[in-house]
Amino acid sequence: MSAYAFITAEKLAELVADLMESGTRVIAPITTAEGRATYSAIEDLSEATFNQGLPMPSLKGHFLPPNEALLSWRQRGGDIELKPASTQFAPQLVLGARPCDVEALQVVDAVMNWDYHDDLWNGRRAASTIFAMTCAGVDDSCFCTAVGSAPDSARGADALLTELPGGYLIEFTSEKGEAFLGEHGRYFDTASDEAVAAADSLRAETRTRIEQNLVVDTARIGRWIDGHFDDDFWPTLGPRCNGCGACASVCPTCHCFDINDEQTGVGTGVRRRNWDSCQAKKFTVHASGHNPRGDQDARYRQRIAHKFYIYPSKFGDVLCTGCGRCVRACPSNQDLVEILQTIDGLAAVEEGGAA
Amino acid sequence: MARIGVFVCHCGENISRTVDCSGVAKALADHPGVAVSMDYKYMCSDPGQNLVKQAIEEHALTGVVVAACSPHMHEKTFRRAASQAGLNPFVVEMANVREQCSWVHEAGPATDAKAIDIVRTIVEKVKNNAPLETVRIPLTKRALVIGGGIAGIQAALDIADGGAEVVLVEKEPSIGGHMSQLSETFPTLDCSQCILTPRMVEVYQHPRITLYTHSEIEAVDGYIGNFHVTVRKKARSVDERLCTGCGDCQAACPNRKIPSEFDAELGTRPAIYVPFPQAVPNIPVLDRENCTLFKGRAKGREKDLCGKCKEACLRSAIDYEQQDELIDEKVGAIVIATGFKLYTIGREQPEGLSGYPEYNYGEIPDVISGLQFERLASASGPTGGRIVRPSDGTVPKRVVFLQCIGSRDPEKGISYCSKICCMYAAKHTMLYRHKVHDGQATVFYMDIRTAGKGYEEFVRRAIEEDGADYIRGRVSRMYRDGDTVKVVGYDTLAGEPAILDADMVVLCTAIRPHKGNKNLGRKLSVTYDQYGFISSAHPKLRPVETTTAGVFVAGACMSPSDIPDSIASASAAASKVLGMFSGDELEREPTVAIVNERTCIGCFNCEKVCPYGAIEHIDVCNRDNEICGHVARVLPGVCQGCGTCVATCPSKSVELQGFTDEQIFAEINALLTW
Amino acid sequence: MSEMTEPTTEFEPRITAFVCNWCTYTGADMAGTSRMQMASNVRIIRLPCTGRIDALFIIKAFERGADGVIVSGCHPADCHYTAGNYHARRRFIVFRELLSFMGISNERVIFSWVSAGEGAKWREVVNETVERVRALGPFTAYHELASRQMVGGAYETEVELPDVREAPAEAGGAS
Amino acid sequence: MTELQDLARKLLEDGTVAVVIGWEEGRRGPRPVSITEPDDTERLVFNARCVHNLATYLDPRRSQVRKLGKPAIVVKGCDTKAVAGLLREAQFKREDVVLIGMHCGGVVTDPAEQTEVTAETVAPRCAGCDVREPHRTDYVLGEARVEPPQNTSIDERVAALDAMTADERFEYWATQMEKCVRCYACRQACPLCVCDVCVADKTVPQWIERAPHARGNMSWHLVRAMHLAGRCVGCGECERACPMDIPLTLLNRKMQQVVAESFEYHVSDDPEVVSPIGAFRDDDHEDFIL
Repeated sequence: MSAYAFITAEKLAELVADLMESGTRVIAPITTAEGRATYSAIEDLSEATFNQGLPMPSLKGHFLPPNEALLSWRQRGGDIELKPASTQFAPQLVLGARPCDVEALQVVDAVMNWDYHDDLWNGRRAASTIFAMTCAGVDDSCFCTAVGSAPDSARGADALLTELPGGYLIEFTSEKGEAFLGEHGRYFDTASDEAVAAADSLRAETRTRIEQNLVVDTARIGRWIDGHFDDDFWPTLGPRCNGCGACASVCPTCHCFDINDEQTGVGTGVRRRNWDSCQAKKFTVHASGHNPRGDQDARYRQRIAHKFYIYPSKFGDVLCTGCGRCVRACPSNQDLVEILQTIDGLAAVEEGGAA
Repeated sequence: MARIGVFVCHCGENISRTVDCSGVAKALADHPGVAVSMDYKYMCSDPGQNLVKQAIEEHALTGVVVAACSPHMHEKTFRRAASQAGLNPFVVEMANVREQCSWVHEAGPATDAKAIDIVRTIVEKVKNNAPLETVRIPLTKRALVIGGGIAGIQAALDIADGGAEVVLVEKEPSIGGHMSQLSETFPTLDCSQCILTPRMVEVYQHPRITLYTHSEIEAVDGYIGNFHVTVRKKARSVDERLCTGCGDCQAACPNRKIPSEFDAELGTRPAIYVPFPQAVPNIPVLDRENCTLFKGRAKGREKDLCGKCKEACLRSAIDYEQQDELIDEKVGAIVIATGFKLYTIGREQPEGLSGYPEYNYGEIPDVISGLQFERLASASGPTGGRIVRPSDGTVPKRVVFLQCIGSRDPEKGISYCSKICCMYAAKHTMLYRHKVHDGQATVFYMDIRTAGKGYEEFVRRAIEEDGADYIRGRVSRMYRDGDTVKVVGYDTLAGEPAILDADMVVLCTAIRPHKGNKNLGRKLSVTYDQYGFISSAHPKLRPVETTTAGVFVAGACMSPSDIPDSIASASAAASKVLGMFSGDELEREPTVAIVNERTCIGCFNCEKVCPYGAIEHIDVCNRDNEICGHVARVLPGVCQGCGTCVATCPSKSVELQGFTDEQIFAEINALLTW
Repeated sequence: MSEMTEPTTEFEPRITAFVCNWCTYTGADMAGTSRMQMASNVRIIRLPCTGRIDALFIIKAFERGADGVIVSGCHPADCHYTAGNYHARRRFIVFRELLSFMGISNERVIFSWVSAGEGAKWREVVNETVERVRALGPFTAYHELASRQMVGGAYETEVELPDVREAPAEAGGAS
Repeated sequence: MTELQDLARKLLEDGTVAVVIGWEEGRRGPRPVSITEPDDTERLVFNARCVHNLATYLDPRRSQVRKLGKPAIVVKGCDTKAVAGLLREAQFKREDVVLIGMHCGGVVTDPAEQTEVTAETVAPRCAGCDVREPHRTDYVLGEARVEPPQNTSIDERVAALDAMTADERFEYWATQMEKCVRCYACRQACPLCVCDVCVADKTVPQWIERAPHARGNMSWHLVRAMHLAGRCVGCGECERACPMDIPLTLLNRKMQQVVAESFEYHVSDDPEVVSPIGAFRDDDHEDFIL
């Protein structure tokens, strides 16, 4: 299921304008006045800055906001009145997201629909159409290809755009995408073979470039972690870690949150969920005061183990799409690229395979 | 779940005239956690209190809010009532709708809304009030008095007579202090020794007073009711148990030219000496700095150069090898009565003070200090009470007294009035005139301050009956002019220079705190002022208490004071001590701070801000019982409940009971509800 | 406001006062004993000492939409606890500069020393603060920041929050 | 460099310390490293890209570091001010740590992108540095360096904010506070933020709303600035750590200015110098008090 089309920059601008006219919100990477790249709602396509700087944080916040009200309550006499948050969302189009960010949504879908179906997450997912854009790569901390993704992956997206002279080659990759094409066909031209070929060569070139950053066997890494809970390797990472949540907040796949009640007055309040991080000391503290992850050695191990062993064991995908944001954001320069390389090397030695 | 009772008082019409009391009660009935809400004409009346008591029982209330007057008015009343009904008194609070609402606003919806807000706020607070119990701390009924001057003597005797044991520590070899150096005392001109000596003997013989002379406070630990004091008993070189005070050793000492401290250096004493004949105890002390034997030892002589006192002592009481002794004492209260020292005019001035080089004190032998004049006038003094010039032993016919030497002179570093100089200068002119009938006394003064019973009359007598000449003005310079002293001053009333020839000049020098006060203050966590005088806990309301609970203060170590004032403050301090000792334990209000030792990080910023020294360090041990850190703990007996530590603690690890963060949060939450 | 009262056209500021027990609270009592009429917009929270006042109290008050805050205690040298007001003064020297730097006008935070005998001064502080804050207008900007976050800001779920600002008046409908 | 490596080797070999905390080269510039084996000491480096304030690793509650044993720590002069701050607040005893001071010629702002100290790259905190030679360390290594160019941008930015109206400033900060996601990288990187339970993590009562909306965030940053007033050493680690580029040093710098003007206090590398926190003077100014 794959349909190519071509859209000129002008037509894309028109499309965006018309969508907004009809009440669709459009999210795209922008560059703020301070010069930071970030994903934001736009009012005109000219605000969008595709492939210019890696948006911080990832796209995640548009599906799992840093804080989200779940319900409000009000106590009257002996009764407590609850008002849950609405799970109905207006349609939105995410345009030009990095494939690593888009794939992350699909990876996280699994946990959001496992034992509990998260209506807020699902509501936003259902209301969204996502057009990823072939990534030109950022720097040597990109490693999507090492964890099963790619700069041109369309996984999780309804379409993949590739920027070409004069416009974009667009490949519709889902039913929702094809329906979109059906509905908005008038903006699109047929893709020429040259355009498809040009895009293919561009995509191949980027893939090759990113592959040079890191090549590991994630399955082997998972096996090694499984057998090395108490390995001496972990305490080489813990001491450096500050125990902040910078990595988790910028990560497209980290999805932990904390639920917290806030009083707004006598007998009234709001229950919110807020991003949380397993690197925070308080994350696992029990009511008794005991903390099963007593120090950063244990907490950092948890981060790696969850992403590369626990999550894939349960849901198949590794909980990482190789965006490298954690590497860039870490104040102490903790380096996931290097960590994966090291574990892969250790695993190779142990399993007798090639490093 | 909270079950709060709300009781709205009309206070006759004081509240109900402007506030719709039944409306307030009705409004609160719907408030979450309120079990019962009612209004009544006079809540503080017996029937009103009974309403509260009944409601506590009927509704099993967990808290009570009385919406009435200020807590300063009736909080105690209703806490007592609740207590009688079996409720902890600390879950009862007043909502002040009278002083702060009905009396300051006109009737209307805004006033009603405010009244409701006030009550809601207190209801929310009370929901978070914890039942508190009175803090009880053990008590050692034994007091330490530091300083054996007249204030220390008075305090020690009062406490001991009141039935408690006293440890009296005096730095000098004898008790008595400055008062023992005085000739006569104003305004009665009775002999200082005559009234002081019996009291000194009384101290010595009192069965409940332990006296340590020639001793100092080495260290103080602990807190109110439970102080541990280490006293350093300095080596006297005389075995007190053997000495009979016969004086043979003094007579035998060959080194007799040491200036006598007691005689303000106008006389001399030997190296082994009793400071004055009536000294208590009458046991000599060997001044090792001036002793030939010890000077020889200090220079490394192997053979002792002297030993005459030891030879002379028939009781073999002299012990050259005696060492300082450290004595531990446990006491429940401490009285600081360290007295004062005098401004050391003309010599090197410590602590940034500047002296009076223009007066040539020390250069001109006939320029003397007030204390030196006391010794000249004293029958027990170096001249046997004859007033003569130190330079040639002749009787001075013209004596000039200068007041305010150092005092009230910010330039010299002292802004305060020394209080006693006006009176003793007048006394000196009288003593002088009584002994030198044809002599002329002249006083340079800034102002005459004579507040005190019989004081003004006393000064008038000096002027009118004893002919003292008072000149308002200051002296700018003094120099030697042959046999006389030229005094160059200015008479500000006459508006002309006043240049006098004097045979002797007496400088009334300022009273200053002892250098050791600051050190002692630090040992006791007691604050002192910019000059080094010990500060009271409150200058008006708690004049003889200090910032450290259980530590009191008496006499001139607080501020310049004369003998009656010193004795009054000493008796006041003693009565405070006896009051403290009246029970078997100490009871303290439970509204004190407590530290959550689990979250305290031991930064001790709380200790820095605590005005009372109520924070102690405690060790934290790991599972292997090794010390792995320190955290703060509040001594409930010392804490006064200001809460400054609470606001300072970065990790919110201190709580002030009665005003916890949860209570205040609840109040803000109630006031500013969305 | 309740249905029974006419909605007032003039803005009535909500002012929270944090005062010490020994001086200002007693001073406010004295204003009452002397029947000094004053604006009714100020709500007092009684604390033992200004030393107990944490910057958090003031932050929370503004967060909750207080239009102004008064902090008041004993004059220097008069502190019941000898030094709490000195520590408070130093704390607020710093804190008011911080608030101002964050864009919260110092006009909205009033510090004063009011002794137990200064009922008249308390009235002045109250009336002047009310007038000053009334002129400044409401301060809801801080409170409303809750609806702002960058990531997904526009997707903030608008939970229909109960508007309890009306609740006290409603509860007081009996008046 | 060998001087540092040799000293570290010696300290580990003779058992003076069990771990040396310093910098090693990483892919994105030097990064903190804990060396416990003498043979690993050759990884240690020191250069203008060593920006981290390693004093933060002395936090007694970092058990993963404490369990390694007695530390030696490589410090720049400015880092020693943080050590002094921790000593002032009794977090450990001076004899419990060996300080290896490095002569410093300034550091760059962004070690991932910059290598040499130039007028463009020099970190703002290096302006007016009075500790390019550390004073209170056990060792001082390296050559005395020349003074780096001065970067006064922080003071200029503070002044620019001061020049705005209150409402403009509020909007400026509101926009900044929107970005905060409460990852607490600022707090965790700060060498002086050593509370076991931060006030922001307390929920009873919840003074600081946990939610990372601009309101909770503003309250959090107000409290953080307040808690650091008179304590902040100006290392700028909070801002460097912030993944959202919130200009946190402006708040701390403003507080430094206020503390300097009001209390004549400048943060010192001498732990005996009394901090203005917990102190007062009878004549502290009170022109703002009615």
